[in-house]
Amino acid sequence: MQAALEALLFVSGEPVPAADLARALLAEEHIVEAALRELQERLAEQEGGIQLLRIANGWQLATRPEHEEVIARLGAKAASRLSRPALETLAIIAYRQPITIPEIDAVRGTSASGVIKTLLERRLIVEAGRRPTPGRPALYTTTQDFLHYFAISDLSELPPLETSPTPAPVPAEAVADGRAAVPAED
Amino acid sequence: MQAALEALLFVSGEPVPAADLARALLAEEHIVEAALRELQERLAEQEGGIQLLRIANGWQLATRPEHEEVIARLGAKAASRLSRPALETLAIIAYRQPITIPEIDAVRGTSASGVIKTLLERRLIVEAGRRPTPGRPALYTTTQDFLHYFAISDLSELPPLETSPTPAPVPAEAVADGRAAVPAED
Amino acid sequence: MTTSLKAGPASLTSKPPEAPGSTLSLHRPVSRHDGSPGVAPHFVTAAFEGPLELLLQLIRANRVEIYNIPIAEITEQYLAALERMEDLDLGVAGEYVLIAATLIEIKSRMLLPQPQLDETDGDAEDPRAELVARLLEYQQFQAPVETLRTWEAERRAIFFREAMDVASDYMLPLAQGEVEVSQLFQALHRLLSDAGVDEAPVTAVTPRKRLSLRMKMMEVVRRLARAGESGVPFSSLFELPCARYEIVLTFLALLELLKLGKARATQLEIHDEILVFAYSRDEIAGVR
Repeated sequence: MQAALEALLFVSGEPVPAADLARALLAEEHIVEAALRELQERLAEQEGGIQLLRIANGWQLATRPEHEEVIARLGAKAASRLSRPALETLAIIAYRQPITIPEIDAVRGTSASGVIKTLLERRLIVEAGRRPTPGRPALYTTTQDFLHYFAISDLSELPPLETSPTPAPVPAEAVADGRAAVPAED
Repeated sequence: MQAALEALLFVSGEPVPAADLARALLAEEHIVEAALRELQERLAEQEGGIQLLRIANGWQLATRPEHEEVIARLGAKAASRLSRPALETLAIIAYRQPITIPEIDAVRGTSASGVIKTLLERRLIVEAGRRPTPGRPALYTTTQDFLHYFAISDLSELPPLETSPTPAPVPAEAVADGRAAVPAED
Repeated sequence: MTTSLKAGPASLTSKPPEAPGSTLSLHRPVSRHDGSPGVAPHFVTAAFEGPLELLLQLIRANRVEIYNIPIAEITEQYLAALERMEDLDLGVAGEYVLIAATLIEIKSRMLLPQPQLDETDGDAEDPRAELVARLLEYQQFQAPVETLRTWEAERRAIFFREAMDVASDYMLPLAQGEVEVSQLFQALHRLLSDAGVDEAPVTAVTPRKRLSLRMKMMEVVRRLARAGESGVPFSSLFELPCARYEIVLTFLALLELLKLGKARATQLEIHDEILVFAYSRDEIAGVR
């Protein structure tokens, strides 16, 4: 089964859900999952050219990172890195999706519309409906390509936000402290 | 060296001459050739999913023949999905029909002719007359199968385009014509 | 970016404040504290990422708590950074001026004598509270941004391969009307309505579908062969829920198999389940 899995993953140019692999192998999904994990281990131990990743809700073969340089010399092209504003906007969308541009702008204190265009072009986000409020602003969500771009399997891998997501009311003590500090200012 | 070779061959979809591999590895060609043969043996002994083939003056990784059937079963599913370029082209045709290939290319900034062939084969589009301009380029429209594929009952169910890019939006009559042209399918 | 700065005071008068509620003007001269650690040119770089980013960087550089911003100090440094942006001819966008106005307003409110504490009075709130809340909300995304950046870098070190073209060997047009299909049609109708699909397209979809039909046929033949004498109920050939396309494809595969004599279907009563059998195990190889 491992050999067949390797062959299947080799030919498919995108992450393959375990269910699809199971269907192709006429096997049960949990058996396929186990075989995938074994294959993943075997490839890791072997330290060959490739590894098996759990990515974007599926499984996909990829090269191991230590070969980056050699592959680059063969002429593999990589997309340009995302700018910090783009990453920031993406992070806000990832945690708050679905979200509108005005809502993103409110968090960032600056306009995200140019960045949104880039993210849409790179298919890291998509428009997913509209908010039923005046002006019916477009709602944005992250995509499968987003997961793939960061090589994660699903959104639950994102680190938890440290503070509460809604604009936290300033704790009473902090306000009190703040006022107490006032006389100290110029 | 074997691991790096495997990575290199993994990412390239076509046969790679040993000389190119040697250049990427900053190694001498005869050493690379020897390593290739070792990799070939290792993969053969391992009886995994892939093998290393020497074809057309180059080296290429391929699946081992015993997995053909399983791959075909996976392929059946993959084939039922449209590639991204195909979907893009289809979207352009759906919104701008009837449209010629040069016009599609102008919107996508890349040649659509290969994709057009696929879409024609899958009967998602048909040729519907020719534009009475020099060269008389063929005009394409979407078909009934297109509607079925996307589970919509007619073109008016397509989500409205947000902005109107350079080519003017298709007037209602043109869309109606496009639909009327569909029965021309054999 | 160049770090050479023009000397002499610049003013922000060219960009009037846009905050409608603010009664303060940016004409107010800003004292320059040259060499002040908070206004090093690198904050100008930070400023490109937005006014809140600039503020956060100033707060960090001053090693103060967000909850307890020394507003006068930070305001001064913030305005100085804006001036430098102007000096460098970078232009100062409205959103920066908006935050500047907010800062100045907070500063002035904090300088005013505190009104009598009155619990029914909204004035009891720290003038900085709203800004603090915004900064906190903004700040919580900074750690994830770093995570994403790390992931991006890691991901860029690995490469994937393009899909191989395995979809080339199936073109199996089905001639229409060569098979008696009325009973199977009814079954398909039932199936489609079970799958939550409208019934209209059934007739329209039947002519000439060919994608991966051969593979579907192989799959069906294999299932029939496994079932042997007992046969396979027609409806169980379909794994619901599935795409309409799957249903149609399976259906067409079955039709083709019936036509080729590689399968047979029986039905005792008109509304009974149709049972499908393989004609012979030996036929399996013949499909390809």
